[in-house]
Amino acid sequence: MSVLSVRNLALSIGGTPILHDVDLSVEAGEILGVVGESGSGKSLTALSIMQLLPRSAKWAGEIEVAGNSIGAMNEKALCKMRGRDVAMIFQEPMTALNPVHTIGHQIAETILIHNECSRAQASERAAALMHRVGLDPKKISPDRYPHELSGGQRQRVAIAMAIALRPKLLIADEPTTALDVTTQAQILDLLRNLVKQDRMGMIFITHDLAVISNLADKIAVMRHGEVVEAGPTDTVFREMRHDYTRALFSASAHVPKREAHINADGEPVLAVDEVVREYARPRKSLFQASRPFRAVDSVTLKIRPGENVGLVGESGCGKSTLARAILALDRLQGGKILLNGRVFSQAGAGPDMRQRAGVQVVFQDPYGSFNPRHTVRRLVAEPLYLIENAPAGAEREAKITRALEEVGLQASDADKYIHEFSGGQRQRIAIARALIIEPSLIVLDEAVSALDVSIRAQILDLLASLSTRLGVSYLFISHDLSVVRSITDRVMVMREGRIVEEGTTEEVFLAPKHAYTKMLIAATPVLKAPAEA
Amino acid sequence: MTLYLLRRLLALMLTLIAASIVVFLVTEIIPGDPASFMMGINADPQAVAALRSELGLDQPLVTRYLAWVIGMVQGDFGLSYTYKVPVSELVGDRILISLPLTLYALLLSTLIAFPAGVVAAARRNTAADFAVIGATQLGVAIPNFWFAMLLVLAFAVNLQWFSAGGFPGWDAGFLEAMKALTLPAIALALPQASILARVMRSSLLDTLDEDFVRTARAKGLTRSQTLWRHALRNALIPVLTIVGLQFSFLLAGGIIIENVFYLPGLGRLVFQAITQRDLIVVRSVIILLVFAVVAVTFLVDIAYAVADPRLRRRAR
Amino acid sequence: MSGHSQQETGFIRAALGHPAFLAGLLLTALFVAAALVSFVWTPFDPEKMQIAAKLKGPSTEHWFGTDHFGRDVFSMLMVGARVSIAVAFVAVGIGIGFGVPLGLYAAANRNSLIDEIVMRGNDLIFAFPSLLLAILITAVFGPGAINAIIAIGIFNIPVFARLSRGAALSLWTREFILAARVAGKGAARISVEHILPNLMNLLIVQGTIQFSLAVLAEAGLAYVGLGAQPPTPSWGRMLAEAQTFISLAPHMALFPGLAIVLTVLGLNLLGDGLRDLHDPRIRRSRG
Amino acid sequence: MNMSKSLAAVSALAVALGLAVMPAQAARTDISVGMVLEPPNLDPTGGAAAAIDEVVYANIFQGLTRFNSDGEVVPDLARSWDISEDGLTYTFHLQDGVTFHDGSAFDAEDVKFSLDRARGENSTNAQKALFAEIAEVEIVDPQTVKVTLSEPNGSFLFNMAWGDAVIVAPETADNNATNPVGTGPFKFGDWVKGDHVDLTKYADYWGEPAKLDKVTFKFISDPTAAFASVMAGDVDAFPNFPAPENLQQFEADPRFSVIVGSTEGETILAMNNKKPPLDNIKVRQAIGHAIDRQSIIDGAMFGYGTPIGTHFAPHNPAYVDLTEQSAYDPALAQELLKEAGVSELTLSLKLPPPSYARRGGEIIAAQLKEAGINTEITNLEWAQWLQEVFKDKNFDLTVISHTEPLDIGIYARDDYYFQYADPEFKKIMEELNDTTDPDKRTELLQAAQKKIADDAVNVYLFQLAKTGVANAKIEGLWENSPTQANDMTQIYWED
Repeated sequence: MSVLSVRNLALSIGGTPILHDVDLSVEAGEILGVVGESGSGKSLTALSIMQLLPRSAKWAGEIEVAGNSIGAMNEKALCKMRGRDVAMIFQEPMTALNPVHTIGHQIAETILIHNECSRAQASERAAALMHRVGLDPKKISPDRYPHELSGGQRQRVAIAMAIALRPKLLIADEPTTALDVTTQAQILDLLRNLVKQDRMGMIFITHDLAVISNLADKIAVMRHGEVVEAGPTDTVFREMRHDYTRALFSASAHVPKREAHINADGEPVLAVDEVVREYARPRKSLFQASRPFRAVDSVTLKIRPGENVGLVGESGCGKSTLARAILALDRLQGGKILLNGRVFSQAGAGPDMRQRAGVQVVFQDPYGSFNPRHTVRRLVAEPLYLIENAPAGAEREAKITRALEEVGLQASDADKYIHEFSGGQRQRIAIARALIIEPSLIVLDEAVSALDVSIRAQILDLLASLSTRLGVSYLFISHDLSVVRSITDRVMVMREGRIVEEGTTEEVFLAPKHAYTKMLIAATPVLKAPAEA
Repeated sequence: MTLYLLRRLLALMLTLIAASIVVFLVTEIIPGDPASFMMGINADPQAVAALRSELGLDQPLVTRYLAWVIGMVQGDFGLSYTYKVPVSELVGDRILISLPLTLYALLLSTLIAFPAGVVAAARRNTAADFAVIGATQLGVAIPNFWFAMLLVLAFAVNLQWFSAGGFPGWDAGFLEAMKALTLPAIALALPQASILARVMRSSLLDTLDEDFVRTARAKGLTRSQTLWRHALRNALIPVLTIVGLQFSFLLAGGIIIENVFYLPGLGRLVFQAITQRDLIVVRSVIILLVFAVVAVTFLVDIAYAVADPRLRRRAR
Repeated sequence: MSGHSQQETGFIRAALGHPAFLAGLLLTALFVAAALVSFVWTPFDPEKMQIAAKLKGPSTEHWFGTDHFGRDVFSMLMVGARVSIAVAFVAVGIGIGFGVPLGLYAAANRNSLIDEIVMRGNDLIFAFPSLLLAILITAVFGPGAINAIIAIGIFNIPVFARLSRGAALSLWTREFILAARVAGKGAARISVEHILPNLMNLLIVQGTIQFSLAVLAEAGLAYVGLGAQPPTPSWGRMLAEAQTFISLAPHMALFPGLAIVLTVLGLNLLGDGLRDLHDPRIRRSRG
Repeated sequence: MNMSKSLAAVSALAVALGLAVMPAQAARTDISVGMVLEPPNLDPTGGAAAAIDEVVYANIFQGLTRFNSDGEVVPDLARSWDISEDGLTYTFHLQDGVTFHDGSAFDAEDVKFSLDRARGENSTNAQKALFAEIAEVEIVDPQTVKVTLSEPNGSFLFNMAWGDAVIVAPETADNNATNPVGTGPFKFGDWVKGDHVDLTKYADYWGEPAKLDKVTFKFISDPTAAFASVMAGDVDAFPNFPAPENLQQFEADPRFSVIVGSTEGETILAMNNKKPPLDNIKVRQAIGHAIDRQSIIDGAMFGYGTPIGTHFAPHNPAYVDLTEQSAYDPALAQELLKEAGVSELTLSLKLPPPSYARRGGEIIAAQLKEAGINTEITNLEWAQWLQEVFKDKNFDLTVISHTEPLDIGIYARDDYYFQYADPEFKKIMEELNDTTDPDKRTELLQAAQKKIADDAVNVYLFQLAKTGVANAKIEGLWENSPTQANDMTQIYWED
């Protein structure tokens, strides 16, 4: 018997159709991967099964969990079903746990709500569950609060809550997206083993083909609220009958065309010399200051003209702090930073504003990077402020037009406001803004991380072609190793404020020397080429 | 945590010192001489001068400020110019009315606001929600002294259920005393309850939108279980701030209500003291009220830490 | 169609579907209109006494009756609206005029000495019992509308300083501010060019709410005799004067009270409505 | 309508039941008396607040002489007295068997102490001028005191009747502010600050004992609350009821009696006689003719009050009615202004807190406006008024009631706030001080009244009425108010 069978599911919210004709089924012990880009309806499919839809939602079709039709259940029966028959894990471990209850309490709650066992028994079982998800109750006390745990540990707590009653079906909605790769690998292992041991069915929702290709028994590809292709993982990857599946696959594995054009003899565009960035830590006593936290610890690096350099590392390693230091947004506590051979900023002094035009930046968030109240013209032209005799009138207009056209937009877009553009278009505008004063270096801080794979492929192409044509250097900061690999000439690996390994991209990826680099590469899920599958 | 508390205590002291200087200077530049006020319009200038020196008003500014502050630190708030009794005694009498009145009003407003806010949030966009929203909008808009007048008209003049004001004293029995405080407490509580209910509602709505509420629902908790076990405690944090603010507001803000119901409370004491230029009373009571405000803020901060474990180790 | 006007038509459409906002707008407009019309016309001269016709209840001649001097209550209310609105407007203006620059400056210089001074100064003002300090201020400078404005205005400064500092602090971490800094702009320029325009919605909403609070505060001050001086009518003083007549001529207390309630209600509904309409979350769920 | 009818029916029933249930009991011996202002302290020799005398005068403290309800000066602690031919020596014969409330005996020592204390260098007596002519106080024997004056003073016995001249004991004088110890029929009981003062009957009183056992003075400053408290029976009597507008309702109600009498309060529109253009008598006359006294009495006092044309109480036998001299005549007012060459006149009108001033001031402003004189009203607290008007003389017009008895002498004071101090008038006053012959005194007093009316020093509005309300069963309340006092000694409840 299937643990889940969904037939002809249709859903609309406030009258807007969201899902139509969705068919899914999961057998016991089976992992179904649901993959799709943002807005494809994969999360709402999961919430339909849980019946945790917004009030204005209306659904039709047939959903059966362990042979029981959900449409026939009242709220009381649904509450009985949730947590016992079907459980769910969400994406954000930071917010998915109640901050004011202990983790032990939250795990035990699932048991207490459904069973009539005593509080003490529930606590006992909670401790056992923690053990099972890899949290040793001796080291991580059940009396701790969520904020005292790391992201990975919190996700383990969420998993413990979900599997507490050995549900027949487990729905995991992007459970590893917010985690670092090494943590992601551990959590995926954990889930895989739990499903096997308990013979649960699992729906694993993700946007990452690489993750799913290594995990799922079968796959459903979703797009615009429809399942466009479904079947066993091997078959789907081998046959790729639907155009969209193919497009998704090629975008995920996309490597932009680029040629190295490094001027090895030129003055480095960027030279970071023994740079230190420290944060004050909270005082431990009234009379004695705590030792500051060193986010960037004596980092030295150089970028040559035309060179694309990658900087990788897990969250908290100091890569973004380093980026802010290079952009002279924060003061240095040690060392100095040179742009094109001239000092831009150094410890004990503010930035030299004359050098500022040498470096520009593109940030991660395509939504937060722009003042919503300014036109694109004003947004793109903002860095012109740095030029002493800023061009005016027609000349200025020409510069704006050229920058927009350079990134594939039109001159007429200058009159629009930022909310009229999609995420990908916004990232193009951000690049246009960085390009307009022709800097020698652009810092790309997770610049493609928030984009869907197909858009990401386009932006990577754009970046590659701009670099080739304009000879601009990039410092490409990302946690995503495969993206860094596809676009950089040289790569540096950062950990705990220090650069632990550095080399040409191919060297580092093919023959990592540092143990940490090896671990990172091993943990990164790789999308198998269809031929191998 | 201890360090955090120490720092807050230090800030509290600084606020008090700054406040004492401000209060002293403001009362210093008030036109009108306490001695001439006490002696009236036919007073003999010699007698006024004698009274001024008796009250210590002929001392230099700094000396008087220091004498006042040092006295307060030692628990001596000085002698009222007009009443000729220690200020602490006056304040002690009055606070036995103002404090119970404040707590009574706070209790009423909490008892009204909590259920109203919770019901409105739990049944968002239903008739119950709209009724609460409408009532609170009206409650916030009604000036409390006008509401007090209407209460007197209805319950004291027409129905004669309560007396129009005054306070029989706690000696007259607890029930009698509470009866005298009931109308004033209602008048004070209505606008506060409205504010509190609105904060409660919106805070709860925000919390109900949080991810962990969805997690709780996915575990199999019913809507109301989720509300009581998960949302409420998180929603309480902004509500606590408001309750804290209301306490200090009510303690000092009862002046008008105390006047309407002629309750001999702290607010009326200062009000009278200002008109009588009994500056020492004005100063000491205002400092006391400022102290109450900062102390309550301090307590609310501690309450935060109890309600939210994330703040227990907060350093700032 | 340009983006701006699209945004505006969207706003108007949303506004038309928000009855509370419309009610607030209507009430506010009503009182502003009454205040404006009173400059050119009132049914009677609000200062004209007719001792013989005192304490008359509402009639077709005197719509809201007459007061203890035989003055026309309706005319007095119209002129009183002028006082209430003017006092509240200027007081909130003082709050915004001083508070917002202070808040922006403190946010731009986060954790500096200036920031500390501004914030502690705010705490200090907040710690004072406001009505008492207002009474003290008027005791120092004498009663009158101007001093009521100052007293109310002072307490509005920390409200706006805190609000704009808090909002500006979160804006300062936004990437578009970082981009402006990368474009070489200084703190002052960024504050004016980027922070302030993005605070506008917030300021308008809070301004409306403070406005309603200022109307209440003015009424309270006038009630204890510290507002505009006679013969200029003022709602709060009308209530105070009506108090001893409450069993004799309840209309004297009823109408000024209602005027205050409806004005404050209107402003609050307007403020809440503006907040709803500017909050994309709520707007979406309504649309 | 139905509602109120049924309410009336219910309350009528309640009254009937109440009467039926209430046993025939003896008359009550306690009373609760409402007062607008709370006394700041209870020492009448150390402060000017009228509220002090309203609690303690004749009840707790007594002087050598006292005022009775008609304003006459009668013997009190001094049984009788002899005055020397030259009017310089007063020999007082004291009452026997008088004790202070702390049990100590009263004798000549106490009189000497009290008078010396009041006139001494460090005296904080607000009316120190009352004792100015005393040269020496001698103890003849324990029951006799001889007071020698430096110059004759026709009003010395009158002065000794003031509350500021009461006799206190040396041992307790310093604590009288909070724990007054006197010789009167009531002793101090309890004071709940902000609410009430209790007095209880003093068992060892030397004279005719009081009929009441307990008197409670309740302080209710808010007129609405005052009304409600009388209506609700929380207060049995309110001798100076603050809201004349409500008296009609009490008059219509058989449970209450309204007592309307006269006070010593000449309510005037005082003018700053030295400040241009008010230094011009024509301007002052114009202001006088612009004001309609009856309208003010009707509008501000709801008809309670007697118009006056000079600074003198109408109930005094020496009073001359001079109201016609400054009768309401707006046309004449405008003409006088024209003669004075004044146009576009704007004057400040500073008003102290009492409602006669606030309301009266608003009406005056409206009347002056009709005559073409603009005013700017500022409502002041007492302390501000004392500073700005009384001390700094920074005003044009103000409304105030002068409540001290027989106080026409203030017009002779140099530097007094309305800045008159006319030499001729001063001469009349000096003569009056030297005169003891009653007819001659009357003549001089009338001359003085005419003089200030002729000079239009101030605008004399009306004599403040004493409007009291009390439970209809209370007897013995003072009708008039010759001094600020609530004499409780003669009060009793009817059965």
